[in-house]
Amino acid sequence: METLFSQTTEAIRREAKDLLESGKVAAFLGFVKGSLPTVTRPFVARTPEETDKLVWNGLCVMNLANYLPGLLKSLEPPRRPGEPPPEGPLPRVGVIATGCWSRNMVIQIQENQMDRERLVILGVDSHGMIDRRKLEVLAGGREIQSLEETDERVIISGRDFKMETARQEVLRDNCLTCVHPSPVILDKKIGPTVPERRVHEPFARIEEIERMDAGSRWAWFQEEIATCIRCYACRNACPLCYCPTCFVDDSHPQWVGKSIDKTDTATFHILRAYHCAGRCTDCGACESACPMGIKMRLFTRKLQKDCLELFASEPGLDLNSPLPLTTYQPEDPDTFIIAGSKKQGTQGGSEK
Amino acid sequence: MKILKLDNSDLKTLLTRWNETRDLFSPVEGNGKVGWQRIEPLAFNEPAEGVPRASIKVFFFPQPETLLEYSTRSGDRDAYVPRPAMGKGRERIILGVRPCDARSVMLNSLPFANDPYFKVRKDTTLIVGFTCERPCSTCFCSWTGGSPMGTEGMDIAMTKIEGGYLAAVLSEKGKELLGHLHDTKEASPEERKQLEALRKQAQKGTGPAGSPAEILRKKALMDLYNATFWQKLADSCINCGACTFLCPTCYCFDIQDETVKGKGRRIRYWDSCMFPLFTQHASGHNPRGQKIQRVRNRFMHKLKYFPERFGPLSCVGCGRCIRECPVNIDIREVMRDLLSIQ
Amino acid sequence: MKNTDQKNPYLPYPGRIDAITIETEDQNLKTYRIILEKPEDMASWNHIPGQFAMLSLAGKGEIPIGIASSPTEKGHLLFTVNRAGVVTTALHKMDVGARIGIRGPLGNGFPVDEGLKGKNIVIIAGGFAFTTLRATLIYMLAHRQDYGKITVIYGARTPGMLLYKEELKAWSQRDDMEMFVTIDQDAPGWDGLVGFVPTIAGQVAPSPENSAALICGPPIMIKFTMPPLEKIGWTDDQVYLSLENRMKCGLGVCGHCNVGPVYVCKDGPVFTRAEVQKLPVEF
Amino acid sequence: MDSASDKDQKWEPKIIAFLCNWCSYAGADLAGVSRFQYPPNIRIIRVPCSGRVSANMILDALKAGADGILVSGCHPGDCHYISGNLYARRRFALLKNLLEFIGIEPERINFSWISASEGEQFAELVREVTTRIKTVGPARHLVKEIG
Repeated sequence: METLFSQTTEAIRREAKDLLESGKVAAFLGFVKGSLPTVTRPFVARTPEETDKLVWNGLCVMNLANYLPGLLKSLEPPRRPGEPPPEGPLPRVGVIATGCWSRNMVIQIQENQMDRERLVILGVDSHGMIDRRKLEVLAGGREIQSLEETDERVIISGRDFKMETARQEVLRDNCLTCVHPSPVILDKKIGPTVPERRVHEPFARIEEIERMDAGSRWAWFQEEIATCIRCYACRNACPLCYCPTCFVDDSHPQWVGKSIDKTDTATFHILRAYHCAGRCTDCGACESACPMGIKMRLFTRKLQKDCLELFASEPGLDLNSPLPLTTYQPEDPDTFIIAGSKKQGTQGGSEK
Repeated sequence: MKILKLDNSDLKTLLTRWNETRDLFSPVEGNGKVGWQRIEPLAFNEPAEGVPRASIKVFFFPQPETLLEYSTRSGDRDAYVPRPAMGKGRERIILGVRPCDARSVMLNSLPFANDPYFKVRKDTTLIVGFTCERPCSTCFCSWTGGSPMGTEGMDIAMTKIEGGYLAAVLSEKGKELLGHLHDTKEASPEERKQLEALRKQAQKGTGPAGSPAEILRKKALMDLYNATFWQKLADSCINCGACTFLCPTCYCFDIQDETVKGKGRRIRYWDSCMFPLFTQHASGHNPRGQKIQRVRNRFMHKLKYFPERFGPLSCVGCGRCIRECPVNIDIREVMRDLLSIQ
Repeated sequence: MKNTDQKNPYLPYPGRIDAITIETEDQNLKTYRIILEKPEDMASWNHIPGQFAMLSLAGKGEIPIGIASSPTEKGHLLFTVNRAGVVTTALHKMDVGARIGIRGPLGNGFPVDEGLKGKNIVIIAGGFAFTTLRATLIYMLAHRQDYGKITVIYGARTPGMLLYKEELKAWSQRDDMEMFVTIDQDAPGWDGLVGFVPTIAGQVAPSPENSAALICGPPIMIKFTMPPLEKIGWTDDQVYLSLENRMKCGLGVCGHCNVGPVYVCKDGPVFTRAEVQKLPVEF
Repeated sequence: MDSASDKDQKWEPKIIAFLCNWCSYAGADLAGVSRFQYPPNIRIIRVPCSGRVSANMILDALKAGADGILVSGCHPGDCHYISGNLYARRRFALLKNLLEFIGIEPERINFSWISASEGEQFAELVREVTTRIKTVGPARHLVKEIG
């Protein structure tokens, strides 16, 4: 059956093939079908023939921006540290970008992780991606052995069941609250435009947590991260995490202990989220990657809400506006500052 | 091998008795997350299809294991003199263990053969396994030398049949656990036949012909190492440790000292060859500085290096890495690719 | 508990720092003389030149360091330590008398009692990789009749970066061995050889007949030392190398130091070049 | 129970104070020189600028058992490095909110501006912060313990 996804898949294959055949790009970054019905596999096509395998569907949950700096670097001719790049343009990469991924690319460009000139971006408006954990819950613990997706419906089946649901019911939480489905930087648009969304209460879950008392919030936080195995899938799936040495690997001083420990796991999640402050585009790759189903997106989502409220800032919308933590305004909120007897302030920036 | 026929009430009685002197653990689902938890005897449910998300490695190779302890108070006479930390604790029974997980304990005891900590854990942990009636599509234990009806590593192996379970008694400890039932509940010849039939049926594997471990042992190391498909894997891989940490047979570890308020300990904790720091020298030089090298090492260790050293693959075919890999790297494909190299 | 304690491979022998020698002008290399606290531990300690041990600093961690003393030097152990990471930095701040744990000996060592016996020996070392070769040299000199001609080629960047300076002088005066000490570039006050180790090795190395070469040094030195040796007929199975990799357990379990199927900590650190050639380049 | 509450009664909070070298540290110095009394609960860490204080450091202090944190820098406009404290202000706003969000009591994490001439104000600030932290008791949440 022809769907928006199948049409987009065809268009992506065509464009990617053209790009590789014409030599405009050295590699094309997309997805291929996975070996399981609920997962796709990020894939680097290096020959025109390989583009026939590319797919586009609601299971493309990994943020492709994550691969770009490394892939671009791997295509450069090898050189020693400090040696200047060779004359002339460096090999380019073609890539698919949705709204959030393109915003991550903007941030990577702003943070000098890559050059815009080396990217050929095929922009696809996102219809929202599927949360396979929601599918698992729907299947009630039974193994999902096949999945079909139309523009509005998702059908899953297994050994002795078949179920159908509206796509909307199984979309990822971040896609449900996404307001910018369209890519902000692109070289060619693929597929139809999805209008900017109006989300009724985009931060409803965050506000719900904020309304709890400190003790309940701590209990929620502990429960949320209790099953963390410290595999760092959330970190490694994130296009914002590119430090050559991550803070978890610093040994002198060592910020975080490395085994499973209540404090160390908490510290890891706090600092990981905090490092994404003002940069996170809520692409949801962290949550999609987590093998334990931890909803660590809630931590970055809180920061996103605060950045919006305190600094009126949404990251990655524009190559020319600075990220919120790389700038300041003299009149930035400072009600949380207590200044001794001279200037009695109230506490807690977010407290009403 | 002695086989008993137990009905549900026998099982309940046993669990209640076991719980008096030992701690019971089983897979528990909560909040959409499945893990191994201490349970009350009557809370035990037959395990769900397939394997729980976490493997049982944590019982034998805890995260972390305290190796040594010491005082860090400068006034103490034995300050900074480490002593072994090896609490025996109560015996534990892990219930509902699938054949793949049980077999992983046997495989891990190969590298840990001389490890006193692993030994204590093994000596104080009993495994009551449940064989698989319905393997999942990601299960491939039969490729790796196991079987859905396998009993390796178990003290008792339960197989569900009409009206209860057939319990195969596999160790002295298993015999002890069954108490007087061991002598009074013997299965009938028909029931034994039924079990035999199930085992035979399970042997009809779907995997590659022959024994992959044996075939891969014989292949030339550098032919496998230099295969071209590794690049494709590295293209997709994000180099996280999800596969490693979920894997029942990944056993690499790091050792580190921790000191807090006058107390110090040397711990060993799970590490992953997927992390760049794993091999990085203090000088900054990194023998496996590239992603492709790290991805390759994990699979080569499981499928080539380990078999060369110990015989079997360091993989039990539980399929956890396949199911949970965020970018769908599938070890079965890697195995097929390696096997196809001439 | 007592019985298992002794077999616990993670429990270090308690020891104390007995003396510290600053070896190099940059002060980054110090030699620690260590005495095991229990006399019975010290008396029963035995190792093969080329083996290493874990220096264990409770509260900081452990590091694998080649044993610089020869088993023929009784009553103490020597370790020459380069300051690089957390543990070595802490060690460099420690004074004589401080507590230190020793876990070992670990690894295989040079085959001084088997493969090398009766052979002419060429020791080629660069920089601070001379440590276990010092142990080997002392051992061989103590069993001088077991070996043929002994030639030592040792180089460092500057005269001030040479290890064991007093001993170098003494060895060069012996007539039962040949000693070639070289520095990379000429320096004021230096009247010895000038040139890189590979160049010197090409000039002075003896014929490969009934000979073995033991080489320790930075990878680049090893790489460039091989062609001149090969040119005069040396083969890979005559050349012994000592590999280094990140290590944690030292017991061949933790997985950090593997080079393909071998563990440097357990199967090595000493390999013939022929063995190394069959492995992936992951060291 | 009794012994625990006894212990709590005797408890005095440990507060880690990150003070910028140019203003707040000098302010603390002035408080000392001028003999303004303030509670002995703070342990001062001198930093070049409030902008130098990272989330890592604050969490590290909590991990090591600090009951409360005070970060103090120059008043806006007075930063020795022109704008270090203004960048810091944005970061601290987010960090404080995030820590509160995951259940850390707001009283524990404190930020302030104190100039080199505000010795008296510094003493008053420490009194205030110490009182605030005393109301929430000893820190438990992010403190590392080993068995």
